[in-house]
Amino acid sequence: MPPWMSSGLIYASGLALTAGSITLLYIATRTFNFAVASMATIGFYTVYTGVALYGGLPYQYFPLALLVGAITGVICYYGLNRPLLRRQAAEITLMMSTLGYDLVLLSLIQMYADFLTNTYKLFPRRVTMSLYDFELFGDRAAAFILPVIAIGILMILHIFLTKTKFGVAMRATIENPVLAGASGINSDRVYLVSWIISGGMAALGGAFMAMAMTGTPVMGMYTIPLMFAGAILGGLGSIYGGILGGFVIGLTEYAGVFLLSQKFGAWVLGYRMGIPLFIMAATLLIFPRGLSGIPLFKILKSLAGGSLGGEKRGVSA
Amino acid sequence: MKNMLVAENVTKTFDGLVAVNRVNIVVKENTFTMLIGPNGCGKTTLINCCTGILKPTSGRVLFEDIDITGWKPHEIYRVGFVRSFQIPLPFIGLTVIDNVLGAMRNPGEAPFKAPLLKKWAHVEEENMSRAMDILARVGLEKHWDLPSSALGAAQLKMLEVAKGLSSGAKLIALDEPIGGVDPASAHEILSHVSRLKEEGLTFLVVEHRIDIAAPFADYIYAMELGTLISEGPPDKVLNDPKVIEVYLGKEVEAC
Amino acid sequence: MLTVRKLNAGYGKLQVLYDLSIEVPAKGLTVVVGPNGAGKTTLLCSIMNIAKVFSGEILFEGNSLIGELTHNLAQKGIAYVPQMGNVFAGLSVMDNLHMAGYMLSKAEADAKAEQMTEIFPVLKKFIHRSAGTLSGGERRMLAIAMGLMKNPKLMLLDELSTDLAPIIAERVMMEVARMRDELGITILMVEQMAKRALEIGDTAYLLVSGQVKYSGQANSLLHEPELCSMYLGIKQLPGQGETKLSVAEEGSEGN
Amino acid sequence: MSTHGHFAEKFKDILLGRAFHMSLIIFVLLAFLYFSGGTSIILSILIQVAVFSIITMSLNLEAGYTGIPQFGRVAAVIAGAFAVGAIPGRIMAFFMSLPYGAEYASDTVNVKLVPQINAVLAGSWLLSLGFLLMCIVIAGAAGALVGWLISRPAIRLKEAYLGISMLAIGDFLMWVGHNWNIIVGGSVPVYVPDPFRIFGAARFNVIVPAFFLIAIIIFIYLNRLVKSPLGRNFRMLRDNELSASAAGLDIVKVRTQSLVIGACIAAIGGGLYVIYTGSVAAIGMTRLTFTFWPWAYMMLGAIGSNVGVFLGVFLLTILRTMIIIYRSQWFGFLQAAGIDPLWLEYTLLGAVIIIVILFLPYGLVPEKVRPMLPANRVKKVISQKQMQT
Repeated sequence: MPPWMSSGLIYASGLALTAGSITLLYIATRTFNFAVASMATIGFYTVYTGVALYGGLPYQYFPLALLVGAITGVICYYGLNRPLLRRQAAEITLMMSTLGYDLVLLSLIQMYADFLTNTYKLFPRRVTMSLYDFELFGDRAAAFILPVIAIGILMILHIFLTKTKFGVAMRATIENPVLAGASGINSDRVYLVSWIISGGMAALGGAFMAMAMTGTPVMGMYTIPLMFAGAILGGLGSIYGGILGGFVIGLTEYAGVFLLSQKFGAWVLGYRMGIPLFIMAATLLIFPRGLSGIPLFKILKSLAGGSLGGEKRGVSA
Repeated sequence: MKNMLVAENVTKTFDGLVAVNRVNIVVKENTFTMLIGPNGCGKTTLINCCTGILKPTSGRVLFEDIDITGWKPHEIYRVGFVRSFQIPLPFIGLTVIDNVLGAMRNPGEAPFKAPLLKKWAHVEEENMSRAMDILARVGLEKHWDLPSSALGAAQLKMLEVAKGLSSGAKLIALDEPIGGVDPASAHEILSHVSRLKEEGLTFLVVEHRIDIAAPFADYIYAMELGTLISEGPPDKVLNDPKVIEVYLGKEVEAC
Repeated sequence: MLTVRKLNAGYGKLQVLYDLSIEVPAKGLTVVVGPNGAGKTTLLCSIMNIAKVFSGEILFEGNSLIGELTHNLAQKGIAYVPQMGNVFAGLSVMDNLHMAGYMLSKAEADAKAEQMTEIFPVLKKFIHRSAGTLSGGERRMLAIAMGLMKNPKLMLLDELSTDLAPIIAERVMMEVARMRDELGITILMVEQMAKRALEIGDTAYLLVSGQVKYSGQANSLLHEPELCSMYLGIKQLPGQGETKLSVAEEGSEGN
Repeated sequence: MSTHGHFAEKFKDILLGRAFHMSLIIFVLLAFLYFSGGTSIILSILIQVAVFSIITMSLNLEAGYTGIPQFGRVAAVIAGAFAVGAIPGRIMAFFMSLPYGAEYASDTVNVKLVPQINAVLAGSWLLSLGFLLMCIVIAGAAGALVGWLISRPAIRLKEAYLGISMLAIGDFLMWVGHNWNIIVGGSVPVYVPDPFRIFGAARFNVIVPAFFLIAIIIFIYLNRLVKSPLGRNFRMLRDNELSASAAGLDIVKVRTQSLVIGACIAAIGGGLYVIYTGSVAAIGMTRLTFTFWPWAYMMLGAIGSNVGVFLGVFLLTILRTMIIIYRSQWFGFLQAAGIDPLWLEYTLLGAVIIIVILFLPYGLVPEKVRPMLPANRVKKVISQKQMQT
């Protein structure tokens, strides 16, 4: 595998999870979660702390990252999101509130990085996680493992949402909160679980992305536009769309930069962020509601069977 | 009487679903024309097509013989055709009088004139004086300086009418002006409207509380499932078996 | 079983119901009829805490329901079948039934779902299709099945006959009557197909413009010739002479 | 009512108003800082207040009055900062027959060029003043251009989509500046010629009142703007787009007007900021500093009230400064663990946003709903009406 492709796959898998996390939370609670940025960074630092202090492979700490991410999600739900949802706050207010939470988390991350530096004499502000990886088929193992994990998570999520009672109840609530309530489904619990899953996915996504890029306290902060780009590209209508959108954005960033720099020279590297943002802008200009506005995507979706969320929330209401 | 509004074969489909199907209506000048029909029969969609909120899939809309099909709402507003909304949408961050003034034009809307009070104050004063007259006509003159968020439901409905009047509109489309208003206020609202009609305005009113509204109407169109099923003066339409069927179900014989 | 007293309710600022009082006796079928926009659906929505209750009392088995979260109401044994949005379009028919029986155990839900597919064979045919692909009538059947899944003490049915072919509507009505007779479920039904509903109902209320205009025996209400005119809101139908307003007053006193 | 009673009433209103209480708190805090830290602290607070109140007022115009989710405030600030970093110096260089092309921004050349320009500027009052005005005009023009460009795609998007797109544009501009050396030197900051060099050591003491003056002019301008039919159009758009359109507003035009005016002002703020710091580092133009902080200032002060914005900027800037000054005294326990208490600035920022959203949804000094015309003119019209009836 050429290096751009292996890095691209790793990075894209991470971006897919974070974009999926944003999408899931948006369709469940109408909240554009800015805090995904810091949740992703927290996921990275959880894994980094594990390998740096206790040794082993990054992969063993992934479940821990999931857990920590889920906890940050739960805190945000109870402390911030639930009161606002009850108040039926506007979309922009919900979004701003997660921004506030994100900044608080960011300050804690920065302090934690200081703490690691000072107490354990580590260098947590420029981390190359791929150093802790092992080699597989003459390449970085992460390039094979992470996409598999991402797909695995997607499948688990799919099974959860289609085969378990609570998962189906989640889809039901997301589609029609009124009817779900009338059926006795506690929407509070559905939103809580959405935050748990979405927090976990965001943290894991961050841990993935750090395997391809330099891990820093502000890595989430820098990549959040790309995460949003992925979610918006996916149309914010279905969680599978979000994951696909994130993956496309991540891979085109690496592939695009590689191809363009071969053609035009290394200066292109500096504008790597422009490529995914350009894709997002172009998509939005043609389809103001993202990929799900494209008929082709609708066809794919109907082929894939009933997907999470449907096209419109409360179509029937 | 000349025709104010003519809708010819207006059709509107949403993703293959036909909401309005080849509907023809004519609103004559200085009438109170009513559009009735059960929920979801396409009344509001038709009004939306006429006022530019939606674009009709096919058909033509003429206002005073000008083809206004597919125009934007603010362009249709400019030729003298305005509408109110079923759920009042006041500008909650503005006072009652500013809600009305907002529908009047003023040189102070240009960015370079706006900071210069002298350039627009005299026009604003004239407008305000006109706005007070309009508020008096709809019975809101005492509340002119309240934030519009402080008004009650019936007052908000009248504010919608006032907004329509302030533009100097010739035809005002009212979407359920008495929906959600208690019967006493509903009578008051409709008497205000019919007084305004005497003054020369034309009204196209969508309403399904026909028990209260029908006595005020000059002409009624009845719709069901996106098509017109009856039209004529109130007596005729309300006794039309097809209309009674729609409103009562199949059991006309029972009565 | 269910008592509503002096209820004022609506959405946001819009008030739809005015001082409305109704009584739903246990194990009976109470029918609420009335023209479009009378507030029938809003009544059910206020009971389920979906609409906003401004003032008044709602008592279920002696306990107040005001402010109870919707999902707790379901757990108390109140099932609600809305007129619109009554199925989960993105879920399969089977999942819809299971969601409706969310509070039942797995075995109970399976058995109940089995029973439903026997009552409505059409559901069996489409059991793994997503509900969004069903036709209007099939959706309605599913919605009713979903209501029955809940083993409710009190069932709130909103306009069951909408979208149904007359024959099926008839069957659905019989099914409702059977639910009352055999299962002893208390039912509050809002219905447009007034004749059939009143024939099978025990108690009836006529709602006009958010107020009770008539209450009493369902059958006797059916034999009131005024019903027709009340529905259409015409004070005088030709050839009918004067309206007996006294009847309406009697009715409201009867509450 | 007698005139005397009227004034007493008004005075009482002011005394009981939140704005007055906030001003008192600010005054007390400033006095405290002055006695414990001296003039330089006060001046550095004031300069930040001047610059950021300009940026935040522009945000308030777009977000507070027009309801646009402007999460890309930094884009316009960048436009102003880059324009001031790139253009006026080059114009000076051109007239002084110095290199003004791509090489102007290269680090080795720029470091020698700017002192030469400064020397010329320091020699002439007129030239310095002209240079300052030129900077402001260029910054404003660049901002207006960027605002207009952003408004083109922006008119099609709604709510959060619009917010995210603007945020992405802001980030992208920062990366362009960081990588494209010939604008403002890329990763190496370029110096900005200093129109205040003429004051020598007293430079700082002059910048503060000068910038404050500019901020006050903008404050007056914006207050007049929002108290005009145009301001009413903005508010109509904010309150309800559909209804505004049905009331005859061309919403595309009104939105564009707000975005262009707002961007123009924000860019002037950006331009002043780089004049004050003396250099432009593209990487320093982050959305944290120039989008999120202004949002916090605005939300704390009040969405839709420029007085509130001013007080919000003041209060938070003081708190930020206090964290910096007293970090070792108050947060010694953090320092003991090797943690830099400066990160508390982020905590403060995040906490302010959260607290305001949860407990003060309308900010400390909420917008007052009043007619657009000045009160005395309104009174005249109304009393005329009452006489008629």
